[in-house]
Amino acid sequence: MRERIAGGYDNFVLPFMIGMTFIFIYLFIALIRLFAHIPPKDRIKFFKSLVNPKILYMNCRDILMDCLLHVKIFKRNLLLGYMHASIAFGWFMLIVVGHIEMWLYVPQRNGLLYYPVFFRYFVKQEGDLTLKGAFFFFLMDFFLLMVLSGVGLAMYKRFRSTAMGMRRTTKPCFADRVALACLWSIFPLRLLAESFTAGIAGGSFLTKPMYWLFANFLSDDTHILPTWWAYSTALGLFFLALPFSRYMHIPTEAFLILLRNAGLKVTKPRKGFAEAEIYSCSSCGICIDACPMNIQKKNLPFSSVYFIRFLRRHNTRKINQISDKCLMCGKCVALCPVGIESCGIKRAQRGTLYNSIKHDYSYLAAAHHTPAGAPEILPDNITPAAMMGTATAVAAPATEKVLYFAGCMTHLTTSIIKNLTEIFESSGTEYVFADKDGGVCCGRPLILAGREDAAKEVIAKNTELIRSSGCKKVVLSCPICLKVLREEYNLKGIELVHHTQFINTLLSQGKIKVAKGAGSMVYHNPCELGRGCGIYREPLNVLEQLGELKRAAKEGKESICCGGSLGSLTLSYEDRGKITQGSLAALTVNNPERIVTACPLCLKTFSDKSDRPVVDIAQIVNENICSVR
Amino acid sequence: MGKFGFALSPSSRINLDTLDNVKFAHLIEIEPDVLKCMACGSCTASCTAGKFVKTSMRSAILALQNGRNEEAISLLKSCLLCGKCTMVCPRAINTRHLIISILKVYQ
Amino acid sequence: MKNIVVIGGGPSGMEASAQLHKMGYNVILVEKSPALGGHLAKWDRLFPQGVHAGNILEGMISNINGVKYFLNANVQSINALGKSYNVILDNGITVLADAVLFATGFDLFKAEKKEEYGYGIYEHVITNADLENWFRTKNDQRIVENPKRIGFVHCVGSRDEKAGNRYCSKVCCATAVKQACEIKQEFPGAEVFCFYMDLRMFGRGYEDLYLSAQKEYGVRFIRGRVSEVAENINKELVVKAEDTLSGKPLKVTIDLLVLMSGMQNCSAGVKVAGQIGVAGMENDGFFETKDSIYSLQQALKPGVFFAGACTGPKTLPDSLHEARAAALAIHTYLQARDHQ
Amino acid sequence: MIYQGKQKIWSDYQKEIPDDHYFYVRSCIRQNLFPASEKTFLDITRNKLGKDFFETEHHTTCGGIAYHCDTIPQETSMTIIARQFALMHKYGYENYVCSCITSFGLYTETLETWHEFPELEAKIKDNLWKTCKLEFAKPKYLAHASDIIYKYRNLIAAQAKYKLINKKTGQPLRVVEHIGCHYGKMFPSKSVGGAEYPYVLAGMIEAWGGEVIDYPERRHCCGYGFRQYHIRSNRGYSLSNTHKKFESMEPYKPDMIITNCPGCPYFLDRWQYVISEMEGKTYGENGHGIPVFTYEEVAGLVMGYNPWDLGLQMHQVGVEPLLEKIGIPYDPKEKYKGPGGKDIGRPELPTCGCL
Repeated sequence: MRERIAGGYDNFVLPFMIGMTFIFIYLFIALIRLFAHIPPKDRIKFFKSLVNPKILYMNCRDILMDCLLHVKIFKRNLLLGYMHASIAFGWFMLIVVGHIEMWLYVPQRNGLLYYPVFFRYFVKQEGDLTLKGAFFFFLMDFFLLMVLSGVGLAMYKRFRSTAMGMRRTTKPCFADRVALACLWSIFPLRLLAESFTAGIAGGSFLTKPMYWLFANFLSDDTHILPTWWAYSTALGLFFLALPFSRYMHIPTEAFLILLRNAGLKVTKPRKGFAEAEIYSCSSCGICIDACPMNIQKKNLPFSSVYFIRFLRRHNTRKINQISDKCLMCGKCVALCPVGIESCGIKRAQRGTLYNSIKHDYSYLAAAHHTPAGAPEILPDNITPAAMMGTATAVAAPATEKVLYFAGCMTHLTTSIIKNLTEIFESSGTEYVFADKDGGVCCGRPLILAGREDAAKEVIAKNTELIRSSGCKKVVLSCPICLKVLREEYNLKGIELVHHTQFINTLLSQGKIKVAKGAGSMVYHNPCELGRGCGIYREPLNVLEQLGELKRAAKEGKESICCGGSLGSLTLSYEDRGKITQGSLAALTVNNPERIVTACPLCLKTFSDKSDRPVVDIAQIVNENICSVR
Repeated sequence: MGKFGFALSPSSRINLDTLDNVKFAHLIEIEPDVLKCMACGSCTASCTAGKFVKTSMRSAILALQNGRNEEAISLLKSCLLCGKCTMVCPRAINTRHLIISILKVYQ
Repeated sequence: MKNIVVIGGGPSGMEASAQLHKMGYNVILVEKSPALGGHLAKWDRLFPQGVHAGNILEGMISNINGVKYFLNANVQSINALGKSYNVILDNGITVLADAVLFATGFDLFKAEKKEEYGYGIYEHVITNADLENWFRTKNDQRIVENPKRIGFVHCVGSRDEKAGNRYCSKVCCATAVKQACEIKQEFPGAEVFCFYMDLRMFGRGYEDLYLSAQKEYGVRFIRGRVSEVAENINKELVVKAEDTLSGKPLKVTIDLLVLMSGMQNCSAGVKVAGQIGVAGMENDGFFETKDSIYSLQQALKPGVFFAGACTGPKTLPDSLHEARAAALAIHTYLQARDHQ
Repeated sequence: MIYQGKQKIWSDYQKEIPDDHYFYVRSCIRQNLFPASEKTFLDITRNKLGKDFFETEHHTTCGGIAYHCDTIPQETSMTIIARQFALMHKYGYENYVCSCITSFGLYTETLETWHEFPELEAKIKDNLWKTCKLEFAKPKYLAHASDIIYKYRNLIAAQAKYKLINKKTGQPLRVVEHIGCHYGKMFPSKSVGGAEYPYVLAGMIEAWGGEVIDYPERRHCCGYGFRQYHIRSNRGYSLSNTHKKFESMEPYKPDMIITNCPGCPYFLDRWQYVISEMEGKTYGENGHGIPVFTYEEVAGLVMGYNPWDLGLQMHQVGVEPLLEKIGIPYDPKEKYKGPGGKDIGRPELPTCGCL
């Protein structure tokens, strides 16, 4: 194998080089801009992470698994996974192997960007095929075939997306269409170009037969150069369209993995980390099917993928419209193959709108928890002042009692409070009822509405109240409270559990025993409990001991929001009703007698629309307690 | 008070003739649910913040309709957005968004 | 063939006549005015869906084909004759009736009695009936072009001891809300206010009407009875009420005020019934029925029956149900009488 | 305003007013504030119209202000009233006429109460005998003095020298009529024209050539309101009510105000001065106030009485511009001269058109 074209240059590489130069300059500027918007503290964190071996390992693994092999998509649908992986991994390998060939055969051309891309044009095969040569020829044809098969599947998906497990796909924009046309033509053109030159430069199982085939009816070599021109032009155009198309995710995604592994979070809705997320979106459209709102076709334009597209286009009106409407159920985030935290971006966007709203929570200074009636449950040395949470309050001495924090919404579902307190008594759990007479909101609703500053005051107050109780364990009934207490409160040393977890522990410790008499049921996993707090196993564990647990159409992290979510600001009651019905339909596919949930909001929302009883896990447990202690 | 030791007392009357509806029209555009209130008072009765300080969605809507914008703000600025009122409203008013919108439009 | 005299040619009179005629009775329908239809003939559209009153009336009139009816006719005298009633009309006709049905309906409360509202005194105060007339004819000098503000006063002459009517007239709330929407259709730029004490939207579809008045038409509901109305120098009306929800007095200047006159028992009907000892109840003036639950169509006197608003305020469907029930009650009564 | 509509209401509130032979009782505060009004009333009725109006020095206050201020119980005021009626009976009269609106309201209320609660009447009868040894009696007719002038309005018009007409333009004067609250608001049927559109003063204005103007706040109280004015810290509220009335009548440009109550002319007159001091605002022409009269004063004016004999110099708002408008001659030098040419002093701060 040696150089065929003296000087290693031909004019047809120009389109490619223009595209390549453009994209390098573009990415370089974008990178600088992005870093400029990352808070300095985060920037330092990022650079430190690059030398941390543990994170380095994570980065490599994630880039391989997510960017190249698309493992997440594989898990979802094999064909869809293969489609993504074949193009990404195949292309990547073509580049790698191309470079290796160059290094091996024409090391003098090292550093020429275009050379490995158009390698087959510039070289010619001399003498007999060596084993080494045959190996590379084979690899190159193999990966080209792999990519081509992926492209073929992609074309097929355009027409029949359901075959790949997708009911709905994203509507491409103009730049997407241009880039897509280029992308689809790049590899067939490369196949043609390499096939035409296979007589000179050699080839393997794919290109050689193609060469012979064409040689039958193509008399001369005049078609070779135009084909290479076409190939180069397709590549060049693709690079030019790249920043304006969904394919920008190709360079960005890997970078996002680095940022994410460094522990960075969204601070601004459009700049910095968020920008990396925005450009990492491949517009694959998995979030469209994931979104519970899309039970109604009219809500399709409110899917996360379009939210991100409008963010890229700076369309503020649409951005606000979508971010206000989103339920924040987190399902699109859970299913996103790139792991884009679109809910976080939406929250940040709401912050730009609502964080400046003035509030007056000065009354909180006088707020105090009213422990369950009897004064004897107060430890002797806690002064009323301490309970009042006034300035003189000091952390009370530790107590063995658990603190029960029902939360605002739970006060609308008295069945939860009644059953859970009975379970406390049955199991001999001593507890202090923090908000028996109503308490202070946990702050999560404010955070969800983008009012972080207001939330801070509420959080500070509640932290003080919880700490002043002296309890080392807080049991919560509302997953909304649980999530914010875990994530935003500084309650080090205090264990925070949802009542599903608490009941599970009671059962495993044998403090209560239950009979398997609850009949058949299905479990609805509340958004904030499952996707929000990662609590999936405990409720199922409890319910399995109570009766026949039926499957729902969507479970676990794919559980469908009940429609009552506090996350959405503008979704109408009618539209919420449709979501509730959709969610109920998914829950009742196997016709359970009852629906069990573990969130007061879900309980109340479902109860209004369900054709069968909806109960909280605390109730179904309490009903089936057969012996105590 | 001047030399008389008394003065004209300000009218406590609601004067709809002098009402400026521009902001209210804007509010309706953002959150049309404001028109649906039938003043049942469920929101006020269930209010989390209302336990500590007078907080009332119903009174705030009425205050806006009567041109008492300051009063409306003072009735809502204590709101914690917990959403209980949304759950209890018989007219299914999107109270949280309405509250945010009122605070935003009138502040 | 048995004779039945039906007094009153409004919806319930017509419906009962049609039903009795179908059963094979000889029905004589007496109407004091020159046309059939009663108040329905003066109405434009009906709540809650806004069905055209004219269409309903046409259907009713075509239904009474074959019934003998006299227009411009009054009952001159009526007296019991054994088990029958001798009815003499002022057009010279005499009927020996086996049963008499009072479908005399209602009079609208005379709004001028509520002097403080200035009906007949201020130029732009009208009643619900006037407004319906305007909807039909678009002819009323009192309704200015493009009014900026329009007010509706609920409970005019209803729930009012001073006006002598303690009862609720049942239909005015729904009528007011319907008319508020309709006038908003006519004048989309106008602000519309409804002054109410309680909103009694009890029927099917009525609450929807109320919600749509709020949501679609932006009608402003003010919970407070109008205390007084005055005219200013521009002939606009200065309306005063308490906004009871705020606990503050309220003033608004408007261009048109519509008074929702309530229902009273028909005075002409009361006069006729008095001749055979059938009288209105002391508390509300409507005719006394045999009982208050089961026998609403029977009078205390045998052979005398009621249908429609003469026994209390009723909606149009209520009155039609009663008319059919009355026809059946008369039939049952006459059959039982024959068996004896 | 549709005049025919009002006429229909007036026809519903026709009050029977006897033509002659009255027992007349004066008003406590009118005797002080508008002393010439009652004198003029008696002069017109007795001397100009030749009617029999009897009064006795033995009659006292009706106790109305004390009653409305909750300082005496109802039974006390009723016994005082029973005594007045007994005096009337004693002197052989059965038609009772009072000069004061508060009294008129209280008399009407008392008579109605006795009618509804005969046992109370019996008790008062007993009280009267125990305290005064007088025979209990009730008037056959009860009238307010303005009812009498209303009744005689056409007789007065027949003898009138002047009409309520602007001499220069020939146009009728625009007159605001203000009725005391206790005249018709409590018992509309006992008033001429009812409570919503009272006719008692409107009838006089029409008969004497003026034009009644109707303004949105015509029903509103003058602002006196007993407890409001009597307590100094509440006076701002009293003033605000008067202010509201003037703001409401201002666009109609009234030439004068006629009242039939003791308090109203006083407050409508004096508060104009206070408002002009506080707010710098006057409601009449050329920076003057709007002159306020009692109906007797107006009757006297049209009949040609000397304005200073009618006590018009006691008004806060000067009456001279109005006198000139009507064409009534007056001697400015005589204004502050009392009986026998004695100087009665001058206002210290002549504002608000006080000449």
